[in-house]
Amino acid sequence: MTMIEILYFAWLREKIGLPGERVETSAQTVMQLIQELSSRDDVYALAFADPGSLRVALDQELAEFTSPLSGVREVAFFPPMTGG
Amino acid sequence: MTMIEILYFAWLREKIGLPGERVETSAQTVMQLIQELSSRDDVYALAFADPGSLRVALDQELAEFTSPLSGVREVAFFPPMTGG
Amino acid sequence: MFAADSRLTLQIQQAAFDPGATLNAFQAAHPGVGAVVSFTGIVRDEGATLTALEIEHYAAMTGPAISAIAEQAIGRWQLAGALVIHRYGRLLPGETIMMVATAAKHRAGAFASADFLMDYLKSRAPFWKKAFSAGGSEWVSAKAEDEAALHRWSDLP
Amino acid sequence: MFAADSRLTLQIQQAAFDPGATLNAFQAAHPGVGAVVSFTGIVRDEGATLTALEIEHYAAMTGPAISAIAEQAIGRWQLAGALVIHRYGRLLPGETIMMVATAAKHRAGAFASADFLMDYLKSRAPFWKKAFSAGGSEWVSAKAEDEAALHRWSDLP
Repeated sequence: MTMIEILYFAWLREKIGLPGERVETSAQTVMQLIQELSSRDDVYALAFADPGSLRVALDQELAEFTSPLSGVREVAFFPPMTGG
Repeated sequence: MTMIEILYFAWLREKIGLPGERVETSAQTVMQLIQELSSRDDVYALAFADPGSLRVALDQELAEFTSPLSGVREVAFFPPMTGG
Repeated sequence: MFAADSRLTLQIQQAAFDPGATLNAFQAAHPGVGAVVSFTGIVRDEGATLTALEIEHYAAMTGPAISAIAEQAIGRWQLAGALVIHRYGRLLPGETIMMVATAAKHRAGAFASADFLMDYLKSRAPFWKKAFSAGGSEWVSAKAEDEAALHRWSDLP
Repeated sequence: MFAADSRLTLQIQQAAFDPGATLNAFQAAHPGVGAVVSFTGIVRDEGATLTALEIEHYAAMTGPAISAIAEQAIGRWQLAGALVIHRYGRLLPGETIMMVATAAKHRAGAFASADFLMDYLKSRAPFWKKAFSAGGSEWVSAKAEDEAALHRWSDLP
């Protein structure tokens, strides 16, 4: 079990109702972390219902849902970016 | 025979030694006008030796060497443009 | 502020800025180039329906992400300089959201690199826009065409 | 001055101008757009060899030729506005030769139209450049790639 800082942005932040939280997890990949969160509460299950509509960054770098979490301290979830 | 204003620009102006001149001509096309000028003096023959390296405008609009001169009042000869 | 490369000017800020003064300062900072291209993005009023735009960003990631994109552009087009200013927070219609500028020897490199920077900032820099209107608010969704635009840059020199 | 279309701002002049002030005035003159692209062309010193550039133009043709090119861009990309300033006469290294700006709803139209305007001004507006150096002077010759660049625009929508 390791402590990970999780951040949420845009409508994901609003759906979950938190800008972020610290969680203790044994998830090995991003997908496992999503499953863990989703099994915890319906709010997460709904927010993460369509992972294809989300993006993830590990320690401030874009990553994949299959990416491993070992050594990662900050996981950020957010919708596709709309800068510019 | 009609009177036409001829203008020269850039190195063509320098080779011919004039910014422009009025000529009386019976040339029907731009090419005929070039031939007429070239036969008048070696300066023109040299300046117009390679028509492919020149451009022509009739009454301030880009034209072809085969373009007819009927009704045209101003003929301008110049090298390819280098604006911008 | 995040820029290790001296050719890059990067500002991520809430405050308004002056695009014209920025363009002049950028041009003056890169003497010797022949071409400067700038892009400014402005909040549209969407037929007077939009009252405000709120831009959220992921502060810890924004600087590094934009730097990485700009370094790519600087290397690929051998730019003398690149500039990115991007605002966050609440903006009103008509306000300038962001600006990109590039300085290169010739026009082709200046145009291509500014176009590239915009395509990547649009889909790869961690900003999200929320549009406010009389009827409420709505997160602006990413366009498929913005994602598709990135492919333009994959097979060019 | 030659522009019949109110969306076009066209200036052909010997005097220097301020690109930043021009950009700000252009942006202010076209409210409601989302994207403004500008290009400024600057005299390069060519490794400190160039001492001056002299630009000759065909005054009676310059305005109409640029207007025709700009009208094409305005129609093709449905621009809210287009601006062209081009100087003639003697210019020193570092001086701004010319500027193009376009205002459109989205970035794609603003970029493409400014790029198009530059390609056409380069090869179709009646300007000629003479480069002066310590060794003498030489007319700048047109590049085959500039002529080739025009073909980019023939088969696009």
